[in-house]
Amino acid sequence: MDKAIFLDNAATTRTDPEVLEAMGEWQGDNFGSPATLYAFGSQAKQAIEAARQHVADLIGADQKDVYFTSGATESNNWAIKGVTEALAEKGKHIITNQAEHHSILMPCGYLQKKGWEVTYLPVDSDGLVDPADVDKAIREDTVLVTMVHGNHEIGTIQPLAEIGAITREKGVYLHANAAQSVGHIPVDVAALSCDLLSLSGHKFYGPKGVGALYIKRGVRIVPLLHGGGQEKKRRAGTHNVPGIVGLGKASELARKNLASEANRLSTLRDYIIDKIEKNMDDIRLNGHRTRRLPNNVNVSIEGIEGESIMLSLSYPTAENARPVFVSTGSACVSGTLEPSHILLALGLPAELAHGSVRISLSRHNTREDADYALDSLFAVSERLRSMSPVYKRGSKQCASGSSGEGCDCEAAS
Amino acid sequence: MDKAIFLDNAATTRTDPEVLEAMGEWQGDNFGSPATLYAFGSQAKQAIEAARQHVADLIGADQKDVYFTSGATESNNWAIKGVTEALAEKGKHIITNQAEHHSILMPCGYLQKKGWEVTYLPVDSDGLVDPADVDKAIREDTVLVTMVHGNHEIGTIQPLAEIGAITREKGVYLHANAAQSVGHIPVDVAALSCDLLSLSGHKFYGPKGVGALYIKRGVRIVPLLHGGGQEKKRRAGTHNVPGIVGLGKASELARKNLASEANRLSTLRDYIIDKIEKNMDDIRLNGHRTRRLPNNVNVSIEGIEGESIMLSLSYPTAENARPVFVSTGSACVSGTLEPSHILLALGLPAELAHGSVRISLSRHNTREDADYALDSLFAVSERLRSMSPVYKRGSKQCASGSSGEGCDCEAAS
Amino acid sequence: MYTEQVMDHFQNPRNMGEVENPDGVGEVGNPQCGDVMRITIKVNADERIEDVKFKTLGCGAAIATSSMVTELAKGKTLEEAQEISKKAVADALGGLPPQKMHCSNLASDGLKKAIDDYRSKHPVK
Amino acid sequence: MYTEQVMDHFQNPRNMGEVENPDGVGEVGNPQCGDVMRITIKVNADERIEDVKFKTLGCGAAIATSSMVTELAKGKTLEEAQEISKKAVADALGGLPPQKMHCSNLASDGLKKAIDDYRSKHPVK
Ligand SMILES: Cc1ncc(COP(=O)(O)O)c(C=O)c1O
Ligand SMILES: Cc1ncc(COP(=O)(O)O)c(C=O)c1O
Repeated sequence: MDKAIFLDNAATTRTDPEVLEAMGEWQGDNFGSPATLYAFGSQAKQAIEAARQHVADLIGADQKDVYFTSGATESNNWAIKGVTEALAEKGKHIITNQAEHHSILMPCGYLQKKGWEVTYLPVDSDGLVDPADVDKAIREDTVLVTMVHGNHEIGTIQPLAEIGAITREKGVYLHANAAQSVGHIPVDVAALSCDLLSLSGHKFYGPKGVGALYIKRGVRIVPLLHGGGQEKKRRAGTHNVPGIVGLGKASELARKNLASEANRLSTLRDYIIDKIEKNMDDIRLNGHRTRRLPNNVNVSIEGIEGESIMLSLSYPTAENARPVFVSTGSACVSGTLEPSHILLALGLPAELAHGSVRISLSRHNTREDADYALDSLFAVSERLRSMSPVYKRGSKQCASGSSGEGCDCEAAS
Repeated sequence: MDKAIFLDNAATTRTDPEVLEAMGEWQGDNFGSPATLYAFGSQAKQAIEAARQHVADLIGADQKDVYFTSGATESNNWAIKGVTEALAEKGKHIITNQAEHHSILMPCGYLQKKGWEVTYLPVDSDGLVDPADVDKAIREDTVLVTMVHGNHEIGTIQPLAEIGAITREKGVYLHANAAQSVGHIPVDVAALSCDLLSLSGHKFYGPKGVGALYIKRGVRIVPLLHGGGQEKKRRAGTHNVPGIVGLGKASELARKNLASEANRLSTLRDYIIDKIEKNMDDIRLNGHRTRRLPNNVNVSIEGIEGESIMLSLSYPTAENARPVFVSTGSACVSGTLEPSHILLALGLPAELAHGSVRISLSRHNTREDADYALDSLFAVSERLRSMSPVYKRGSKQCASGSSGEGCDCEAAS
Repeated sequence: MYTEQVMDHFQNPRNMGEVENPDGVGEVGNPQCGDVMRITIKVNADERIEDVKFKTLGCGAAIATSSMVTELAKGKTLEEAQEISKKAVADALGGLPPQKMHCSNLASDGLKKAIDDYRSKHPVK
Repeated sequence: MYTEQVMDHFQNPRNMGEVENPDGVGEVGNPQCGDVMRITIKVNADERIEDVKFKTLGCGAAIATSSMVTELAKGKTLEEAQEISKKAVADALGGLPPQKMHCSNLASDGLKKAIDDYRSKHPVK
């Protein structure tokens, strides 16, 4: 198989070899647990504290405020459930938006079942939340605003600093889900005025299964994992020393390369968007054109469906020998019958959501890779459009209307 | 430094080189996420399902009933909080025992604050729960019995099969915390009649930061981590593919070597206990002599304190060039002012709890290691006893009475 | 997740396109669901399917099942073709992932619709 | 977690044992807490501590602070020795972990008790 081109880095990134190397030491002779007292364990403890410092430095935090978790999903669950439980006396209302990640929406839905009220703010056609809407939505009984920083699907970066200024003034906690932004764009907990912030190692060349929650000193939060005294009794469980060391190393590397890499990827991203817009008819860029993660491109391609695009790209053929890996918001890969709720939140008709392709770049992707992948994308789209019973060039048929009507294909089948 | 002798394997074990090798593949070219559709991701998916099968085989479960988590702490929290929440309508009473691990006791304490009633059954002087006590404690509104299988501190193995027969008959769920037993003694979810079972990879030569919860088909439980659709929508979060593959490999290896290794370690354990009893005065074996994990030895040594024993052993000297790593139930390492609640639950006076030493063996420890470590232990104990203002050989002073009175050294200081 | 046969029919679809001057046309699905299939048939004097083609918007399973149903239908009498079930199509492809069994396996419905369309224009004498 | 000085005093305690025919004895702590210290002193005519020894049951910090307090006290007048604070002992050891500062650093209390004991037997004329 010719070298694959991996353009699904918003799902997960390849662990950096330097990260793996740093982890290796703690998987060998130095396997001891940091909770123990002997020399062995105290080396592990030092390694963990060094990693904590690296993570803290990457997000402008005090290292005492960084707590290790198993990933952003745990961090998000902890932030939402932990704060609401700690502040239940104050009120039972929280605020988020319609274009959030499932690891935010599902805990919110869970709270609703338990009697909490959740306001899901709308986003505009670029995916932006209006800070004024946050302001209006905050009530006496609001205890938490949780907002994604960089959207994983459409790349839109929320105006978190502005939202943070509002929540700070009104005395409501702000939780930022920064799983996609940390390590890719500057993230500073002070500049964002956030009280809690989630991140995940494998989203920026660190290991899978490890993440962190920043909890500003003084923030009231109940633990999600009760047990041993680890993490100052706030998050129990034997430390995943290699994973934590890996997250620390990834944070260190990210911080070092952040500006240059963000710059390089933004340029590559814009090159890709340009080239798609020049070479294809009847497509739509999803997400904000400039307030956008450096590594995210998301387009809807009229008249065809995302899974078949993704699948075609991933299987090498005589013309396209290199497999290309992307993702899509089509229902066919969501595991539900609905296309991406994020694309629908932008106001897209379901057809266009089904026909979306997300290209997410990494530090390993070159312009040559992008050119190859785009040629494949153009060829594949052309082929699939030739098979489509609904596509007519320039007709914009799919873009017109019918949004709002649900899909009842299950009932129909 | 001469080769250290690690005898704290109940805290954590060294990841097996074969496990590390199996993980390596998924940290390199095959880093793709299993939730995705393309070839890449589906290989990861297959690897995860193969690992699930290995874990299931190790505990006699259907592979569909095995859910991956970040470790036993998460599994225990999930089992206790998830079941009680799902069954809150039925009743608000659960049962456990006084000698549990903190990852059981703390979630129980948390539930008590939220209005649940928890019965903490006593244990006898060997640490055993009486199944008849379980029977008596079950009420109309009991929804869960949670019992450790093998005790991490004193090694006592609870009569879970007998308890399981009772819970099964009464229609109450049984959760087994098998973090210490899985991979070390035969564990069979059917034989134990348990409905849920927790395990942790790093306790049997697998990686840290990964574990599993067995949930028998049909058991009602609310998720702890809400979010993406992973693990049949019961446990969200990007799969820690290398970790899960490592857990699978560790399970495969454990199953292959279980009988021979359990046999070898039980013999070594008994050799150690014998030798301590022959060579030292005024000591007490903690935990049941035979119904005991193959790798656990726990003794209290009168007149001296555990941290200083542990510390002395871990620092090489002219006479003892090889550092020896053990643990203790002394308050000085518990992070609280209280000695091990487990030793106190046996009825030990605080003095003897402070003076306890746990030796926990692994597949890497030889009889030569044990002999070396014991010689060090004898020398260190002799030295510390010579420094002790309270120790008088044969006086049994510490063993007599005074149990029940708390320590108020903080107030006194 | 897809079998080799599915991938083969997806990558190299048989009978893709539209029959000229079709005797029957069947369209099923809905762009909002992400699946639309259009089956066109040519029927000969013996009421056999002489030619059949498909055009499909949809996922891998949708395209592969469309391709397969045309293969299965070709040369069959209308009566035989009408009996081609979703399961038969899936079996011929070596199986489909469970979640694809229904939603993306509408091709046999499309064929039936095309046959119905033919029948409505050629009522039995 | 312990400094090198702590480890040195723990591994090579100075003045371990009991002064023969002590002029003052101080015992502090409680076996239930895991810490007992017994300080014995020999006081000369100038009210200087001529000799001082300790016996200690306890953790690393307890033993090291006991050893250090005897070092600090030796040769001092009773008045000077009485002023030796927990903090002075900890500082002389290069610091102690916070959770050890109080519970296991009773040695200066033990010394004070031994001095009190001496004083109670040798009231000021
Ligand atoms: C009996 C027992 N239960 C649960 C745990 C928790 O496991 P982990 O720290 O891997 O989450 C441990 C080990 O710490 C244990 O010994
Ligand atoms: C925006 C966002 N939040 C949270 C997560 C959850 O991260 P993880 O799967 O590592 O727990 C992800 C990735 O899956 C994400 O993209």
